[in-house]
Amino acid sequence: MALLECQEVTKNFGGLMAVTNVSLQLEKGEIVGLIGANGAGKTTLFNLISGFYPPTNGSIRFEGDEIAGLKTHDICRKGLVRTFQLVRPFHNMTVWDNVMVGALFGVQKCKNVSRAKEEAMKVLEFTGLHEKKEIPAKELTIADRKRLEVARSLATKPKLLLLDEVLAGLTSTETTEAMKLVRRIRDEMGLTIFMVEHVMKAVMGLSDRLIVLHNGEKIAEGNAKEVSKNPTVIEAYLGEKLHM
Amino acid sequence: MDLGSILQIVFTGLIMGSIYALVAVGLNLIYGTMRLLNIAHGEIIMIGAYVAYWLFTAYGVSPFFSLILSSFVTIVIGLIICKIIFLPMIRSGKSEESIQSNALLLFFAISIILTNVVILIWTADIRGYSYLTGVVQILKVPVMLNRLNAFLVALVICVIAYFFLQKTMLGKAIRALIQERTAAKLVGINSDRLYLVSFMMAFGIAGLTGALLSMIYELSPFMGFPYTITAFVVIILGGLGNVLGSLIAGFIFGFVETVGISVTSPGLQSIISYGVFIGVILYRPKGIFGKGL
Amino acid sequence: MTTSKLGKYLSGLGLLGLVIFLCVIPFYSTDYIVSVLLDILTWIGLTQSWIILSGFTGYISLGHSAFFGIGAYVMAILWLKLPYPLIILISAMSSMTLAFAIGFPVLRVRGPYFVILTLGLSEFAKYIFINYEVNVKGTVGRILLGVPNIRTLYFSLLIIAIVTILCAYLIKRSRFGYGLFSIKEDEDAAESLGIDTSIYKWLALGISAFFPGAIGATMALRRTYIDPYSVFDPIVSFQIIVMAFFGGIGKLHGPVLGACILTLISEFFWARYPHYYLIILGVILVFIVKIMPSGILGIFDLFGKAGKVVKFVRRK
Amino acid sequence: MMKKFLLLVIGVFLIIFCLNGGALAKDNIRIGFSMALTGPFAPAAKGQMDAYLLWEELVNKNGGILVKEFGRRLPVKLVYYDDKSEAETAVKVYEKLITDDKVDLLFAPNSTTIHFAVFPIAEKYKAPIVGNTAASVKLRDLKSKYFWFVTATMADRQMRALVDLLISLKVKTVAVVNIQDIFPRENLEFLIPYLKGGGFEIVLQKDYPRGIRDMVTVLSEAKGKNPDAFIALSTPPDTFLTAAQIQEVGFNPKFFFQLIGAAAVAFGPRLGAATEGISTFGHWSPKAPWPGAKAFLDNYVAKFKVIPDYLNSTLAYVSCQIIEQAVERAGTLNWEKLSEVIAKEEFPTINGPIRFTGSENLQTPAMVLQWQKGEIEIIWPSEVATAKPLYPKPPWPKK
Repeated sequence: MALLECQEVTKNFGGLMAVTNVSLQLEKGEIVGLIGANGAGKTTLFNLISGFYPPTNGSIRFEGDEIAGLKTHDICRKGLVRTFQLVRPFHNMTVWDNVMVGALFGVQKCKNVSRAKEEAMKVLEFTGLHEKKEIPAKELTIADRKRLEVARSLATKPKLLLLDEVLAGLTSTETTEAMKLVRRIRDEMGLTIFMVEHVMKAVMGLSDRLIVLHNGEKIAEGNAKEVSKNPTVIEAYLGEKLHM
Repeated sequence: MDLGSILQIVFTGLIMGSIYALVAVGLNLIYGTMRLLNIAHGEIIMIGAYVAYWLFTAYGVSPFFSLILSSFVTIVIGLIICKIIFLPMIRSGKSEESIQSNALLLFFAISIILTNVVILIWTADIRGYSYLTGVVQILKVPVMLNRLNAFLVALVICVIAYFFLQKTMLGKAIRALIQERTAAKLVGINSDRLYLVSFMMAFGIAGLTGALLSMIYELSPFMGFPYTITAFVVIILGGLGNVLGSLIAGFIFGFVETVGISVTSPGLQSIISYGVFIGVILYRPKGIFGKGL
Repeated sequence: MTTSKLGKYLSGLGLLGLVIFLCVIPFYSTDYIVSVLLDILTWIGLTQSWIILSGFTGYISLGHSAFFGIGAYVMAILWLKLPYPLIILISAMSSMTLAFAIGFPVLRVRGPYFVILTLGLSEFAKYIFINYEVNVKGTVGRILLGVPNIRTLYFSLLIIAIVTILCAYLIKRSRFGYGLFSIKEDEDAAESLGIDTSIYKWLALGISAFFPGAIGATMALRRTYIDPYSVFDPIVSFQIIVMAFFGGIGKLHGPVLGACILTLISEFFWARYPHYYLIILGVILVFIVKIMPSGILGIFDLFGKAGKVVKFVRRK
Repeated sequence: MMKKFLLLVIGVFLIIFCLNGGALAKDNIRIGFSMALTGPFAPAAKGQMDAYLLWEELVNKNGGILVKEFGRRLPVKLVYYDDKSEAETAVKVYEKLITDDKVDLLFAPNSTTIHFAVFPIAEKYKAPIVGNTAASVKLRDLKSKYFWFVTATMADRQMRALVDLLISLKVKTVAVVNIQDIFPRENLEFLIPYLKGGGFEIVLQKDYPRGIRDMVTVLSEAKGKNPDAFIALSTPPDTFLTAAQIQEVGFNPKFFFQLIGAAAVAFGPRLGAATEGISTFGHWSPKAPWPGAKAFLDNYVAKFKVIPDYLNSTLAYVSCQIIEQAVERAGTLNWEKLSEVIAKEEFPTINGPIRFTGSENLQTPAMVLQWQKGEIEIIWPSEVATAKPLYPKPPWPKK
C-alpha cells in the first residue's frame, strides 16, 4: 500500500486552474523529485498535501487514510511535514529552541521540555547545526537557515518529508552539502522524501523517480533518463519542438 | 415615520457620517504609510477645537478663517513631533515590532502632554461659543447652519484628500508607500519626506476637524479620546491603509448610529454601533472592502 | 555549570527574601504606603496577565479592562452573599469563561484588526452593563459596604500577583509556552509543525483573562462604589500596554519592573506637583523611549547581548 | 539576570519611604482634600475648587480661624491632590492626607462616586467630612457619625418639588429624556411615579448614553408629540447640546427643564437671550435673603472673573462655612468633639441656616430655578421664591 496517494487532485482559485486531476503515488523510502516550470502548480500541490488549503476535489491518502481537508497540525502529527519555499525560521528563538518546537509538537510529542531538548540535540548533531545551537535564527546564513528548516521538520519524527526548493540559492559547495544531507535522511533515517527542485543536477542525481507538472497537470513520470527523453516534457520546458 | 423625520434621519446620518469620515482620514494616513496607530489623534482634534475657540473668543476671528489657522497650528505640531521624535526612531533601523511598540508609548505620552497643557492654559472648564446658529429649512427639514457647514466642509476636504491621493504625484507616491513600503523605497520614493507629508496632512485635517466641531459641540480637554476610538473603529471598518475605504466606512458608521438611535432608542446607540463593528470584523477580518492591509 | 546552579540558588533565595519583605512591609508602613503598594501590585498583576496573551502570542489585546470590569461586577453582585475569597475566585472564573466564550471567532482575526476588535469588544461590554444596570436595576452604580481593611486587600492582591507571575513563569518554560512563542514568531510555520494554534491562542486568552477578573473583584472592594464607566475604562487597557512595553515584554520580569518604576515615578510627581505631574510624566516617557528603545530592560539587554557574542567568538 | 532584577526591585521599594512628608509645628490649620483636576469630573470640579480657594483667601484675610485650644487665630492652608476622577485614587489621597501628611481637617472631594468611595475613610479614621457635591438617595443608607452631606437636592425631594410646580402650572402632557448617569437616572426613578401619581400623561420617555453627539432625532420626535413640559435629566455636555439643537428643531415646549448644567458658568454666555424661561434645579440664588449670599457672588466674581456655579460652588462654600463655625464653637481641632458639634448645631450659611438630621440636610428646601431676563431666579417653592414662574416659556428668539 503506497505511503502517499493522490487521486484526481484539483484546485482552482476562482477560475484559475492551479492544479488539475493530478494523481500520483509515493512508496516508502523513495526520493521523488517534483519538477516543472514556475507556476506549474508545484507549491500549490505541496500546500494541498500539507493541508494549507483543501483541494476543490479529488482525494489525498496518507498511509491509507484520507487527509484532504484535515488541518495542517493534524497532518503533521500523522507524520507528514513540509518545509517552506521561502524559509520561515522563528527569528528571535535560538536554533536549539526552533528545533525543540518540532520535537515538542510533531509525531513523538515529547511531554516535557527536557526530553525535547535531548531529541532536538540529536537532530542538531545529525544536521551539523549543534555548534550554532545558541544563536538566534535570524543571525544564520541562508544555507544554515535552510538546514535549520529541515532540522526542525526532522525533529517532528515524520514519515514523509516535503522539501520545497531546499537547494535554491545555495552555492555549489552548499548544494553538495545539502544533497549529502538529503541522502543521509533517506538512508540513515529511512524517511520518504518528496522534493520540489529547480537545480536539475541535484534533483536528477538524488531522486529515484521524477514527476513533471506543467500548467497544473501531470505530464510525465519515471526515472531521470526516461523523463529527459519524453517529448512532451521537452516541449513543455523548451517551448515549441525544434523542427530540424 | 413621516417623510419629515425620515429626511431628518438622512440629514443627521450624512452630517455625522461626514464628521466620522474626516476624523478617520488622518488616522488612516499615518497608519497606512508608517504602520503606526496614533492614539493621540483625538487630542490633535481637541487642540484644533481650542485654537478655533481661542481665536474666536479672544480676537473675534471668524471660525471660517480659523479653520485654516487651527489646521496650520496642528500641522506645525505634526511637523515638530514627526521630525524630532518619529523620523529618528524609524531611521534607527530597529525591528518593526519595537518601532510600533515605541510609537504607541510616544503617542500615549503626547496625548497626556497635550491634554494637560490645555488644562493649564484654559482650565478644565467646559467652554464653547455660538457661531452660525441660524437655522435653514432644506426640504422643510430644519438644519442649523454650523452643522450644515460642518457637513459641506467635511465633504469638500474628503473629496480633496481623495483626489490628492488619486491624481497628484505626491498622492500616488503616498499610496505606493501604503501598498508596499520596501518596493516604494526601491523605486526612489523618499519615504522620510513622505512620512513628514502624511504626518502633516493627518495632523492638519485633524486640526481642521477640531475647528469644525468647536462650532457645534462644547469643548473640554477630555473631548478627544472618544473621537480616537471612533476613528479607530472607522479605519478598521474601511480597511487599514485604504483611505477611500475609510471615507465610505465613516459615512456608513454615521448612518448606522443615527438610524440605530431613531429605530430603537438612543440608549442603545453605542451597543448598536459597536455591535455592528464587531459583527463586520468577525465576518470580514480585513474590513468591509477586504482591501485593508 | 556549577556557577549558574549557584546563581539559580542565590536568585531563588533572593526571590524568597523579596516575598517575605513584601509580606512584612504592610505592618511597618502607613496606610498610604500600603495603598501605593496596592497600586503597584494591581499593575503588576494586570500587565503580567496581559503578557500571557499578548506578550507570548503577539496578539495585542486592547480590551483587558473588560475582564477587570466583569470581575468587579461579579464581586458587586455576590458581595456579602459568599465569603470574599470565594467571590474573587468566582469573579476570575466568570471573566475566564467569557474569554473562552468569545475566544474562537475573535482569535481568527489577526494583526491590528484584532487590536481594535478587542477595544470594540470592551466598549461593547461596557455599554451592555450600562443598559442592564439602567433598565433592569434602575441605578448606574453599586455600593459595597463593610469592605475588608486595606491590609487584607493588600494580601489578596499580593497572592494574585505572585500567582500571575508564577503562572507566566511556568507557562514560559513549558511546552505550552513554546507553542505560544512559535505562534508569535510565525503562526503558519507553527501550524505546520503540529501546533493547534487556535486552541493554544484560545487557552492563552482564557488564562490571561482569569487574573484581571480576580484583580477587578479585589479593587471593587477597594473603591466601595463601582459603575460601568469606571471599571470598564478603556484608558486602563492603554495603560496596561504602556507599562508592559515600558518594562520590555521580552523578559518575564520586564513588566514587573515596568509596573514598579512607572507607578513609583508617577506617584512621586503626583504627590509633589498636583497640577503638572502628568506633563512631567509625559515628557519623561518620551525621553525614556528615546534613550532606551527596548524598554527599561534595554540596559540589561545591551550588556546581555555583548556577553553572548563574546562567548561565541571566543569558542570560534 | 535574576540577581540584577532583585537588586533593582529592592532598591525601588526603598524609594517608597522617601515619599512621606515630615510633620510640621502647629502654626496653621492644614485642611486636606482630593479634587478631580483631571478626568471626566474635572469640568464640574472646577467650581468646587475655586470655592475652596475663595474661602481660604477670605478666612486668611481676617487672620484665620479662632481656635480656643491654641488661644489665637490660626491661618488655614489647603493641602490637595488630583484624584484623576478615579475612586481608588481618591481613597489613596485621603489615606495619604490622614496617615502621611497628617492634616488637621478634611474637606470633601467632587462628585457622588468619589463621596461613596471616601465614606469608609471617614468611618475608619473617625475623621469628620462634610460632603457637598454628592446627591444620591443611597447616601442616606450610609449611617455614620462622621459623614454628612449638605446638598438638599436629593432625587426624591427635587422631583417632588418639580412635579408640585408642574401641578401648580396646570401642565397636562410631559416628555422626559435622561442620560444614563448616576444622578439623572436616580431622578428618573422618582420622577416617573410622581408624574403618574399627579395624573400627567407621559407622551415620551427615552434615555441616551454618555458622549451622545446628536440629539436632533430625539428632539424632533419629542416635538412631534407636542408636550406641555419637556424635562431633560441631563449633564453639562448634553445640556448644552440639547439647548442648541432644540432651537434647531424649533421645539418650543411651554415648560423646559434641564437637570445639571443650566446653572453652569458657561450656560448664560453660550445661549444669551435664548436662556429666557429655561428652568433647572438648585437651592441657591444670590438674590435669596440669606446672609452673605450676595457677598459670596461678588467675592467670587472679583477673584475669578466669572459667576460661581450655583450648585457646586455654593455647596462647597457652605461646607467650608460649616466646618469653620464648628471649629470655632468646639474650640478644638479634635475630630471627636468636632463631629458632635457638626451633628447637633445649626449653622448660618450663604444658603440659609443648616442643621443636619442624621447625615442629611433636610432644612434647605429643594428648589426649581428659572432663567428670567439673564438672571437665575428661584421660582419654587413659593415661600423662598425670588420671582414668579414664567409660564409658558417664550418661544426661541429668531436667528
